[in-house]
Amino acid sequence: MAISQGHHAEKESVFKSVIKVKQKERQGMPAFLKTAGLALLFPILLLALWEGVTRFGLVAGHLLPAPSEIVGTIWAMGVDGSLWGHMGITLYRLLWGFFWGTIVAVVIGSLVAMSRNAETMFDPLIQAFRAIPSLAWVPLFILWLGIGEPSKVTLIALGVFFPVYLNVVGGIHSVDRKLIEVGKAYGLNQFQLVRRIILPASLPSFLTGLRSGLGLGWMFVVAAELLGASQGLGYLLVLGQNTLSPNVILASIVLFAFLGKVTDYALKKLQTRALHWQDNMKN
Amino acid sequence: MAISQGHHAEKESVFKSVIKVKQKERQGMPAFLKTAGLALLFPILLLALWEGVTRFGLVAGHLLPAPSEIVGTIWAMGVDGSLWGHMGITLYRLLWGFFWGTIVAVVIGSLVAMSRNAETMFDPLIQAFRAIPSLAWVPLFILWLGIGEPSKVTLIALGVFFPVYLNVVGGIHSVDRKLIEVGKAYGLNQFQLVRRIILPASLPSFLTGLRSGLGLGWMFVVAAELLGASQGLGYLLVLGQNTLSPNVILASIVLFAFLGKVTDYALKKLQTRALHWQDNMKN
Amino acid sequence: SGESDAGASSPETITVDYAYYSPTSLVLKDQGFLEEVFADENVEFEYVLSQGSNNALEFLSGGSVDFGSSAGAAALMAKGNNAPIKNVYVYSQPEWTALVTGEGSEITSVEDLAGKKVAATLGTDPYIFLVRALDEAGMSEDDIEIVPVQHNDGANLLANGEVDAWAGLDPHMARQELEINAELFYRNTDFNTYGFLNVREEFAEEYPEAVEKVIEAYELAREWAIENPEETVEIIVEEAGIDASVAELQLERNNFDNPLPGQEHIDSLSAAGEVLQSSGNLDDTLSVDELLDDLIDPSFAEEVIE
Amino acid sequence: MSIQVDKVSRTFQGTLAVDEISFEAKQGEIVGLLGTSGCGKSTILRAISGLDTEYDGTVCIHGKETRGTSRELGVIFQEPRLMPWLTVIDNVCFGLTGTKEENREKAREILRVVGLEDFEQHYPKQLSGGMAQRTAIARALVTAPSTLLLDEPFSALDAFTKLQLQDMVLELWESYKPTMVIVTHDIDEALYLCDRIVILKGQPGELHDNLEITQPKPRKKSDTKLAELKEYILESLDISRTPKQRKEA
Amino acid sequence: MSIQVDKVSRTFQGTLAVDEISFEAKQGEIVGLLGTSGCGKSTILRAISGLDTEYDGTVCIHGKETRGTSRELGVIFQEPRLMPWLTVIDNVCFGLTGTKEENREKAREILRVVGLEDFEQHYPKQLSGGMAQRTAIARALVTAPSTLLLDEPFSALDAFTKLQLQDMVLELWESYKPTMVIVTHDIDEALYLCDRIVILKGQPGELHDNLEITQPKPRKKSDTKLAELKEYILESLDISRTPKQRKEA
Ligand SMILES: Nc1ncnc2c1ncn2[C@@H]1O[C@H](COP(=O)(O)OP(=O)(O)OP(=O)(O)O)[C@@H](O)[C@H]1O
Ligand SMILES: Nc1ncnc2c1ncn2[C@@H]1O[C@H](COP(=O)(O)OP(=O)(O)OP(=O)(O)O)[C@@H](O)[C@H]1O
Ligand SMILES: [Mg+2]
Ligand SMILES: [Mg+2]
Repeated sequence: MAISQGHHAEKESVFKSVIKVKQKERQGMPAFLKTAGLALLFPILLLALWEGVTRFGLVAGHLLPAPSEIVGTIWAMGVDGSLWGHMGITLYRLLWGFFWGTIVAVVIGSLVAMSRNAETMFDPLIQAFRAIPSLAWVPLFILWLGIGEPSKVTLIALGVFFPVYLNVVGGIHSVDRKLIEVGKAYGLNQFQLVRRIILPASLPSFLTGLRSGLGLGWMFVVAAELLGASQGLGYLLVLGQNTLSPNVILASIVLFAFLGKVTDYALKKLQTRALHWQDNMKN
Repeated sequence: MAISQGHHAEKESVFKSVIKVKQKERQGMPAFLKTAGLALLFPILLLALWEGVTRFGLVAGHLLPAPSEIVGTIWAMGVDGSLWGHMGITLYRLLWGFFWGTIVAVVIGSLVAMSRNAETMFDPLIQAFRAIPSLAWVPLFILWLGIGEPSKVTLIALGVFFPVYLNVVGGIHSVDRKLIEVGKAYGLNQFQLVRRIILPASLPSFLTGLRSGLGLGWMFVVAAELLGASQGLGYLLVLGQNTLSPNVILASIVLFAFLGKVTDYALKKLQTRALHWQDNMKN
Repeated sequence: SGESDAGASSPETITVDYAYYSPTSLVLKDQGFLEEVFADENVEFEYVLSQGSNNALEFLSGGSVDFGSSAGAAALMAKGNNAPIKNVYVYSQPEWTALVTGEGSEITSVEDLAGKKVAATLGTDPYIFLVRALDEAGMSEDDIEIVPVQHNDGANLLANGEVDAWAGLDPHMARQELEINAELFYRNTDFNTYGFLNVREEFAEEYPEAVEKVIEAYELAREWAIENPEETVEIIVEEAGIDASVAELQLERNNFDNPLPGQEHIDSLSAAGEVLQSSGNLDDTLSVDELLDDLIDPSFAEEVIE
Repeated sequence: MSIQVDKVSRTFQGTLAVDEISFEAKQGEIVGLLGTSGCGKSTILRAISGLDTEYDGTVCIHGKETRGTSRELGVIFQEPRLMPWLTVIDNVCFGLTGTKEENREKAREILRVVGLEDFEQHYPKQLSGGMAQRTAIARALVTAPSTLLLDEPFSALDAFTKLQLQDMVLELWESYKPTMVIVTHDIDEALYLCDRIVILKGQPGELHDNLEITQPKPRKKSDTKLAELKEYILESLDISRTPKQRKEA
Repeated sequence: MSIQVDKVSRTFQGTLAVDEISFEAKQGEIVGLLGTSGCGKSTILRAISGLDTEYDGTVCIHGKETRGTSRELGVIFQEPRLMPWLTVIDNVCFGLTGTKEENREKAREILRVVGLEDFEQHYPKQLSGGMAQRTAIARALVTAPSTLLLDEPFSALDAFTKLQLQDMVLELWESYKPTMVIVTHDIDEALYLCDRIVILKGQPGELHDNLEITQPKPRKKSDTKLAELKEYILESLDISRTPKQRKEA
């Protein structure tokens, strides 16, 4: 006994739909170009403006060097090889910090979101710590963990922790009870519930948290690299400030923006991938 | 013509349910005490440990002053009145920055989430700026906006902007298409759709974003108060670092934590209030 | 001096800092004098960068470094907060701070500052310098408007005219001199506190001979720097990534003559201490003289420098 | 307003879901859409409502080709789709534009009709399935739209409530004669309410039949003519299956 | 496994929703729960399933009082409740514990039975209402639980699909005689499937009747005894309304 519907799709209509798909593909090229154009519009305008005001001396070069000069500085660092060292070590610290921060946030966040007792125990303290600025942690970290790599990674992880934690808790709290009940009806235990229903269902919020966390991780890099670093983008920034070289400051800002964008782009791709099942306006 | 169900609730069963409600209320008191106990457990343990290690000289006082000493420092500031100045001005800057950052984030976030063109135009740039550390903005703000209050408020607003923006966009993207269609079926225009469906439906994510943003706002306070402030918690922190007084550093950290907690608590109350309609595990 | 049986007198690793504001430390690191002095001992060295005096002192307090370079006044403040450090050597007498205005400013003397906006970084040497200069001119902080910012931001504020004057610090100051023709309208070498090499008290007690040897290496570096100014500039340029002209100017204002902590340092610092106390940066219930007594310990250097 | 559906097809990711469906609902007519699950009834309704614009073919409303939503149309979706953050009464008021007091008055009246007068302050999560669906019905009807699209409005309701709401719809229809398209699984319901029954079948769905029912309303359930029609419809739906499948079933 | 529901009441925020309901489902029996919308059918099912534990009274499964869920129970909810991030086949596999290949095999088989073999890679958002409900049915049945609780499983389905799935449920029942409780709005359905019909009425819902049906299965729809019963049930539901309301209706 089986129910099934006849497949009466006539040749004609199948044909039609094939044609339509082709048409869409053909339209694709200009659409792609248009997207790229739009995406580049603002950055290019901004750059042009910037180069303009510095070229024509509207802003003194020692305050705001022209983009070309900054590119030159970065280029020089690339040529003498120091660029890769700075970028590599910062990226390494960031990714480790991100990794650990995320793991701890997911564990504690799930616990807090799932159990009222855990919430009353941990949440108030975490919320209080959340407002402490990255710079304020520096002396405490020097005191507790010294100035080695672990200390730097931990500080970055701390930064990543907060937004991820917040979004994990918020996400889990807004998971539809109806879906959780399905899991319970199948006799899943607490852990399975988290893994099979709550995490996937709170994935949108979690991924937003990851992106937020990554951003905060980047912010904490500077503080982390005050813990006795002699390489890295944060070091570069502070160095630029200490030696008053706007070139170096802006080069480090540009590199921060660049790496930040690249890492965020990866997460954004992941987000689109992981959420293709969402029934929202875009999918 | 009306459909209605008979109300056969017998006296007895109404009576029963009244009794039950009473019982629940009676159980309330110890439950409340238990909650408070749990909530205070960790902070008190932490404080005791801290006071202990410093009292018994396990950690030298110049590294980590005892809590009692820090309370003393704060008390002294309270007595000479400077405490209120520091807290007041910082809170004022933070709230204004929070206000503006949120408004701008909601406007741009809604725009970006609702229109693909806006997304390709603005999003990449915003994502790139997101990784730039607060300290790096300081020289740029000095250049552009000088060192007045507007400049400080703007810097804090910038910090608040990013998480709120991210959560607004993420929240809107995960609004159920089904609900949006209801609005469309009623002929709502884009603006009405946002106001009447998209914003309430993405409220959970938005509120998480607000809390994240508030946290980042606190982080940006230090950077903002590097812009020529002579009062405020961030000023206090930097002063403590420059004059190497752990007392002042820790007092400022404690004040950050305290004010951060208070402001976050307000938002959390708002969150619970505003989301009571959610069909989740807690409600 | 310096001789001892290998192993017993030195720890396995010694962590020293280096800082762009201490040319000697850069030379020391670059030329490997420490390795040279400790050649017959099995000691490893770690070099940690200090971004500023407070950074160095934090590292010292936390035990992250054994030797740290800081301004004398900063060391005094740290001592006032019970930091367990000793000053054992003076790496230079730098004239790293002065009062600066923009090109063509009508401010030519400290008196002209009355009612003007002056950028300074609270608690640091330039700030102390400013307060002492005001004091000397019979004025006080209340007569001007201090804009508390970080050193680099102060330089920028001066450059774009947001403040009228700035208590400057090298190399920012040298750079502003060269780039915007900033004028150093008030200079006073005596109001600069010295470049102090500090050691952790614990380390000094445990390994007094190692302290002497480090000082020995610092002496080698100091002499080398005096003899090879061009190479020293090169080292600064390479390490700190600043322009050669800036580095030259900075080095010019460093006096490497008297490495032995002594009375002139105590005098300078007790004057600075008073200013710090009256401005609330240092607890005024403490006795500056006692602090200095605790802080400055020339005995090690005396052993080495004869 | 009249509705003309002309050769409407819809393709989802390269798969045809609905294949050139055409039919017409005249001004004031009640049209029933019948068909097996997944044959494209909701898809067609979405095309008419203008919520979906990616179909091929044309939909004319009041003789004018339209692609896009309009306030004139009231839609009841297959699921209740209540706003979870609004109470029952606020959900019902959702589409109303008058003053708050007026809206509430209207909403209260219709809530009484659907038997939810005691639940106006409840949130959707506190409603039973049928109560939620009744709220959705009330929300669509309270604006008295000139065209109504109903996607299985009564399938979540028990026999009694269903009968009563059917009567309510008929009463409403008599009061101002809106044009209606009702998707339903219930052949009796279609026969009771509709002036015309459009039968879809297959996957992709194709137009199978278009029957006019001329019996005057209100009709009796025991009407023999209707019983015959029911027999016919049941059979015609069954015919759409291949012999092999029929044997299996 | 047998199910005993004993004096179950449920209060939501001080309002009684279900009032002291008692009935029993013997091992292998199919019990139908009938009642008007909002009278507490789903509430009772949630109590039996253990998803709700805040009721008063007791529920005994296999003679043992239980409060809490168990793997033995299969539940079909009133809404499909599919995991939106899983494809149809993964949704069906959700409750299976075997190896991936085995699970897929079983799932494919049951998807063929509910007529969704061509849609196994679709996501819930790509399904029609009836298809989603069929997926949910497949998900509950694939684990062959010894007790099945079905909350209006077929209400979103067209007449044909419904008949076929009813037959499928009967076949399943014959194969290993699970105990079932079916909430339904469709009196015919209840008469066709059930050994016992429990009728609730009112708000708060009270037990109104408990009928045993002894006719052997499979039953004919045209059975006169059943037609009589239907008449009786319709009437008994109607009796619960006050005379005034009846006039209004
Ligand atoms: N968003 C979508 N993406 C892909 N396929 C879809 C989508 N929406 C509908 N379909 C397909 O279109 C077909 C018709 O769906 P539709 O919802 O119109 O059915 P229906 O006739 O309303 O069925 P039911 O009676 O079960 O509600 C189905 O095969 C379904 O898989
Ligand atoms: N979470 C809840 N909070 C408050 N009231 C509730 C809740 N769940 C159910 N109720 C109330 O309980 C009563 C019975 O609901 P239930 O869902 O059991 O009805 P039902 O018989 O399944 O109706 P339907 O046939 O419409 O699905 C209703 O009046 C409903 O308002
Ligand atoms: Mg449908
Ligand atoms: Mg129900």
